[in-house]
Amino acid sequence: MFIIKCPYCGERDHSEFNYGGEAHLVRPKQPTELSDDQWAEYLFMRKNIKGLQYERWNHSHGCRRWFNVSRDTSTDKIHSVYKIGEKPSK
Amino acid sequence: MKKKYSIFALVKNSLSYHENWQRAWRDPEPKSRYDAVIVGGGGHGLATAYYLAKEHNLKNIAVVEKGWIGGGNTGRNTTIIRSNYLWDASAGMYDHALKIWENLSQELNYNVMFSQRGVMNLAHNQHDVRELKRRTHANRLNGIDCEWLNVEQVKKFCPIINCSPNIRYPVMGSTLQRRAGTARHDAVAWGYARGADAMGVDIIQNCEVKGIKRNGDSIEGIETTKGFIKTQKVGVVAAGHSSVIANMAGLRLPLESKPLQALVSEPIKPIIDTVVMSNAVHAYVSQSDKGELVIGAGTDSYISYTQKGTHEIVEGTLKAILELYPIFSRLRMLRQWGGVVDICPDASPIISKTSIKGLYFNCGWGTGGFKATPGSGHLFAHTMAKDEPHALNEAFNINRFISGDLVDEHGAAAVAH
Amino acid sequence: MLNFISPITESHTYNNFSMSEKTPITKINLRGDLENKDFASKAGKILGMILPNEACTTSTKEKITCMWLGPNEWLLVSNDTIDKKSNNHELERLLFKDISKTNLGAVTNVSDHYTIFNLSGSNIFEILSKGSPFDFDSEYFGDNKVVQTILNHVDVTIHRKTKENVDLYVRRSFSDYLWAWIKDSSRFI
Amino acid sequence: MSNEYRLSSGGQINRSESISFKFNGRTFHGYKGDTLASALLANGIHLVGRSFKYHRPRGIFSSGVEEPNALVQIIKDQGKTDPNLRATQIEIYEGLNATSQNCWPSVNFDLGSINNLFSPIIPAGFYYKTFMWPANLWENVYEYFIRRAAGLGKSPTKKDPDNYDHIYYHCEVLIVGAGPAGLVAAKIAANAGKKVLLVDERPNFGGNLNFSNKDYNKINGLTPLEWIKKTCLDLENNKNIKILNRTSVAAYHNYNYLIMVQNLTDHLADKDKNDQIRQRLWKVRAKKVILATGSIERPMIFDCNDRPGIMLSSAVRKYANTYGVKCGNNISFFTNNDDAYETAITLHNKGVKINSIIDIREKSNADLPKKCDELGIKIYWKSAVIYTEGYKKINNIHVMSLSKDNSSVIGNKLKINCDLLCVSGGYTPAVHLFTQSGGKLEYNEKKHYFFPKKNTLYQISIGSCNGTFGLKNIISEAQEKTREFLSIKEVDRLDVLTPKGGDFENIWLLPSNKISGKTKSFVDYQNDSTANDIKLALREGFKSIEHVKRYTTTGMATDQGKIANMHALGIISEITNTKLGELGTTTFRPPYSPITFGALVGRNVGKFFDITRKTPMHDWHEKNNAKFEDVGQWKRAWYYPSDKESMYDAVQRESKAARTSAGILDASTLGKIDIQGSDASEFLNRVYTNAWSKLAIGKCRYGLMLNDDGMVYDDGVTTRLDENHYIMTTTTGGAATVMGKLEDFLQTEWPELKVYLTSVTDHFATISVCGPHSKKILEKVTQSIDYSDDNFPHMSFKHGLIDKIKCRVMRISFTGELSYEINIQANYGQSVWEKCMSVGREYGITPYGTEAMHLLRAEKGFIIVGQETDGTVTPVDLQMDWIVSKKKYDFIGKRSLYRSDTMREDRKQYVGLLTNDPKEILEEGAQIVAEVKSKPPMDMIGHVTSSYYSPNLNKSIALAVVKNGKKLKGKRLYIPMKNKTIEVTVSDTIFLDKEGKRLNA
Repeated sequence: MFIIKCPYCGERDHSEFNYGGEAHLVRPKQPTELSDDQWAEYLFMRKNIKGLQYERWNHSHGCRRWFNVSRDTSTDKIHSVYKIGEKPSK
Repeated sequence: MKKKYSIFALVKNSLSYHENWQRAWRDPEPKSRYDAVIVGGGGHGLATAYYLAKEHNLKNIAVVEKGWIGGGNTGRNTTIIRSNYLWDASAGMYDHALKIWENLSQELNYNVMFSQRGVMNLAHNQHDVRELKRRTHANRLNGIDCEWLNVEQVKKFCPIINCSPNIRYPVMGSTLQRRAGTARHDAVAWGYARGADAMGVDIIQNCEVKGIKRNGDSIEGIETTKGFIKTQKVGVVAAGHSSVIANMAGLRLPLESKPLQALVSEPIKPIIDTVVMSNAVHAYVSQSDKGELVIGAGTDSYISYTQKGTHEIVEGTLKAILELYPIFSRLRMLRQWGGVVDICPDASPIISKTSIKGLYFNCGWGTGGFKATPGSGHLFAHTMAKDEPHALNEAFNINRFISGDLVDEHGAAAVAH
Repeated sequence: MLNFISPITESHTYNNFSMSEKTPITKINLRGDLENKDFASKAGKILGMILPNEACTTSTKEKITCMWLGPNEWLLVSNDTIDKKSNNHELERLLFKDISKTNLGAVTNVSDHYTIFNLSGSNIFEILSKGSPFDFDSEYFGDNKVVQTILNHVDVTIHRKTKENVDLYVRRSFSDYLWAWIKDSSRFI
Repeated sequence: MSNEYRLSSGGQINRSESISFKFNGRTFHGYKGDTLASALLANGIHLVGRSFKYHRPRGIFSSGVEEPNALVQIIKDQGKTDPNLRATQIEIYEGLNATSQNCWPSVNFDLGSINNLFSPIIPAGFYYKTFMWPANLWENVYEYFIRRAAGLGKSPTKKDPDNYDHIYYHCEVLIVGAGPAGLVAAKIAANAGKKVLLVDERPNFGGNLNFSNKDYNKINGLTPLEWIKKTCLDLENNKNIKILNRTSVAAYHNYNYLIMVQNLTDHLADKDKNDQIRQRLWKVRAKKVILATGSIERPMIFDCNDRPGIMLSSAVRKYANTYGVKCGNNISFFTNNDDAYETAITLHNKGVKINSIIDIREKSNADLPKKCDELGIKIYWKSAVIYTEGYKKINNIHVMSLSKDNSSVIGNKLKINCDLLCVSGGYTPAVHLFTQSGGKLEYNEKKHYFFPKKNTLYQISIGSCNGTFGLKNIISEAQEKTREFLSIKEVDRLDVLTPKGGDFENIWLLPSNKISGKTKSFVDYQNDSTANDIKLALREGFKSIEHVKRYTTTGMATDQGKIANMHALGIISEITNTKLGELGTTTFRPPYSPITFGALVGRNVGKFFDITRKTPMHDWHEKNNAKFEDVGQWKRAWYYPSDKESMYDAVQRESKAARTSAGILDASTLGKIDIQGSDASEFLNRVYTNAWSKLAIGKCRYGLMLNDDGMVYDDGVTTRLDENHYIMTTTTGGAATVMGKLEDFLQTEWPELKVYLTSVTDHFATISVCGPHSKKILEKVTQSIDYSDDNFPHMSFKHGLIDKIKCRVMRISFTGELSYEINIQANYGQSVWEKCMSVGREYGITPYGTEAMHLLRAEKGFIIVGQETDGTVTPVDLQMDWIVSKKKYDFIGKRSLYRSDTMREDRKQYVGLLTNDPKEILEEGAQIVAEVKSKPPMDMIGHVTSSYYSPNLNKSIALAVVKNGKKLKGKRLYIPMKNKTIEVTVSDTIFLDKEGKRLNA
């Protein structure tokens, strides 16, 4: 049960949020140009990192905003949160 | 040669106060090279080694295990075994496993306590009924035993289920696979380990893989905490950690590793003689031979390797249990734990070659791998030995994610198995 | 003449806790980008107030209260009830004309999307704490603050007017269930 | 009343309040403040249970949560019996009725004890080695008997009548454990103005200080009890602190999230319980946590160390000081530390005979042993108990001297008669919660215990759970560490008197004069695992401690190894000679002590099991005898049977009426999303498969939404209300996920689009009126709308008024009939519905439910997402190519439609099926084959997705997905059922009104 600091609302209980998977996977602007392999890379293949992962969360039961989180998946410790379009604060 | 286990052996050994039992398996140091190395000493990995040695007479085989054998999901799951899957590919593969289960204790001379007490999947709404009947028909035409029970029959087969029409999600029927059931999880790992060891397989514990050495597109060996091991064939059966190994080889897999939790009650006298699962009312339960109720449900949604899930999952699971079995309310949770399960987008496993020659993956079993252990090992051994899939695991190749030919078993997997 | 039938048909009192529905109330969801000066000034002019720009804050004029729901989202609520017969939402008309029509933002009438429970008594937050992980003691949650959170798995918006007087917003289809749950909770204080 | 073991004075029991209770059918008396254990001991009862495997007689061993033996079943009615409770924790009340478990016919004469005779051939793991032949006997014979022999107490067989509750709580400082350390910390924190929560699992605060010897322990000149009393009083008067007794912390999760259970009524007599909450689950978020969970005394491991009458020394002291009970009249001690001497002195001073103290140490010059010497108590230094006698109660011990290196026993064997043996093997810090929180332990080689080393959270451990022993050390540590942890400047110092202690020496497994194979030295009492079992496991190659634990079941009993684990580890480290520090511990898993399912679930049972969502017209449906269908959390009207009508007849009637006169449906559950913004059209282009830019204002269009994997995800009609304003409808089940998905794309993939989405699902009541008379009805219900076809054609919408109330009317149809959908503010919905009913009466308007709706759309071949589709179906498979824009550059899912598998010609495709016998109704989910084989397996080429008897066509119709279905029209296929095979012919999916004339009828 994490406490997640929504960049808009501040610290809230885990249960107010939804997980959105690996962050910074940009949907190809021209999918039709891609080979089946390349499309599969975007669609299915994941880093599934053990360690520091950049991931998406949605404050779905609060302000409904999506944002990014950097979290160590081997300890669940959250290192930083940052808005969509921003770079993770090191 | 291993001495046979039997009641007579027990009596005989009792005379010498059990001081003359053989080791179940050796504790060797790794050799410098092997014909094949299995990464991961869980049930699937040990079974793979066992069948490689037994059916493909590879003798120079090692199983390397980061911790202790059977210490991952093999020793953490709720031991449900069934084969009532929807799609032909799954049904074929899981029933192949079930058939091996039926004689596994004798095959291994190790009592894995496979108990065919039946598995029920309850329906709670129109959609469930439609989908479960669809599965029942598919199973029947695939030659897999599976019956549809109406509410009266459910009540009769498992009287403690709350079949009142007035609960929030009344039971509307159920499937029943009588050949399905449970087994003793540790025994499966130990039995395969003992069997593999007897055929000369080196089981190397506390040996973590640190890197995978490639020469262009083929495998040269693995770096481990016990040194470099040369080999041309590496079979990775690392469950939740499959992606970690894949990353060492520069591969990406369609996997997410998530926390799955289970719990047991304090032991009580026999109260439930079958396995009951429910999708809409999210939980499943059986009773161990020791008397503990063994309970589980779904995963958390986020990736984590901590082997810890959220309290809310446990609470939600027990909420469902009490909805179906109000008589359990005063029983007490003795122990709860978590594991890390690797889940594919189509809720089906990968038993496959990869783009790297000599590197094979057996992963993506999600929440339901235990039931497949013998079949998974058997098919993976074939795939590694022949460098091509067995007919029964062709559909579970990694390329399906490129072609789109998925084996979508979410219906079967909606609740952790 | 159509009957106006709100989902809650009773009021509830237990010890010194009581709960009743507030209706009919105009509720309008306002969307727009505060960076956009036109939007901000137009909205401000119509509402006669500056839109709250901080999480959990509200601002109130004699006719309406404006609650922060997100960086580009607000809930506007009329302070008094409106006429059931005409069901005229004057504010909606104004805002829609000047903000939605002009593509400055979005204006959506959600008057019946939400049901309002008015809670009063000395132990409101003790009752809410039976089902909400939010820290109602937190320094950020004083009077005239609003928070969106969950209450026994239901999404709610909680407007603390004072420690002993709270408006709780819940989607209409959930209101019957949540009402029963709060009622049951109040027995065990 | 007998109470012959009750001391004449002393204890914290209320001797003026006598309480009667039943144990194994006999009536006893105790006092208010007794536990079941203390009351039984006062009556001379030690034997309370039988062990799990060998059914050996077992007595009360401890005085608290660590008790492995004294498990009892509380008998009430079948709904209220409690198995496996510890007699040491049950506070007695008038009417308490308890029995022993796992024994038959009685605890005194237990047939199961025959297992004890077989014990030589059933060592650890024996069941892995046998019961394999013949295979088919396992579950019916072997397992059957094993299961019945195993298990402890019995489950209730009726519903639990008690209430449980939950509460979230937030605090600055949580203190777990109210022993001396916890009390000191609490006082400091509360005085510093922090919001403090102090919890302890026991009814009284003070921990072990409650029963420590008052002559040797003083704080600021006060006796232990005086100091506890004063401190608790101060705390109660401090408004910053909340204090909970009978509250056990079950689990310590990440981010200082702790789960605890508060027991509120179990200690009360039924008459005092009323309707109160039995247990409350506390979900606590603490900024900082102070663990003061104390320590657990260890036993000694020697041959036959499990007999009734062998107890922990500290427990015996507690029974004497707290309950005024002497556990024996002629007492021996077996110890390796000074603590046992404090017990000896305490009992001696109460006039109980102490016949001997056997101490494995060379000598100790500490205060307490000296005192015992003075008192003339016989001490046997450098000696060990090697055996005990007495089947149901110990009656003597065998003692021999220890060799220099403690590896063997030497000299002559001495027999000492006694009726009680107090054992003390030193103390193990209770680090369970610390490790649960992710903290790492370190092993202290000198003191022989694991203690908290480092942790990642805002948390400290103080007192004996941190490996700090002796009142003086405990209190000064508590003060210093708390002060530092909470960054407080000053704390007033306390002046503590405590006896000077000696070292303690440790032998994990005591030597014996027998060959070890012949000894039964129990490590885990409840699971009957012995030192020999552990040796066997190691001998067989089970190397990891987790393996040994699982193979021998050591530490897996209901006490989760509180007594057993340390010695198991010690024995393993000795045999494998690995340093304990390297060996590590097994994982400490939650909960610390068992908690009821009831408490974990709270009030979320019965009607609160899950949310129930209702439409504005729900009450009307109920009043009109609707049967409801669960669709997600919604209750939807399924069908409206008239009194004797069957479901089938009702649905047939409703479906017929909808096409012949008029039908009315509650469609309020459909998701509705209000879409505004200058890029609204472009947004729709990207999320739907078809094109939207050209849709005229005032028009409606059907849309199909895919996942990016190309599979059908949702569908619905979207209406263009204005240039940049749309209202989208989604499926009932999909509403929330679609909204979420669209917001996701908008915020993360397409932030450049100026679009705002607002859910208005609950704002509108949606009433669909269809059938030949629907237009006439609508004309009377609404004002100011011209319903002429040219003004208001199919797939368009109008604003309207119903009695001054604004509404939107869409002319759209899911039944294929002329059909209108009224959307009006929810609170007017039921009134409008009633108006439609009264206006429609003359036209025979008939309310129809979801089942008839499904039938009607099937007649027209309209799909239902989730019924015709299952996440593996593309629009092309559905033969809906017409809705997939070829021109559009991209939309969600487009690329996936062009993968090798999704482009296959022979995929499963959407078709209609007609049975040769029009009366034959197929079963939904039935599988389809091209050729029937005599027996399975058969190649399945598809399955039936929908099937009904159509009252409007007077024949059965079905929809299906079939491999290569597009090409199979007119072909004959087969449906092999269990006991018959049904012939079907592949047909078009539209069974009725192909031309769509009825839309304008």
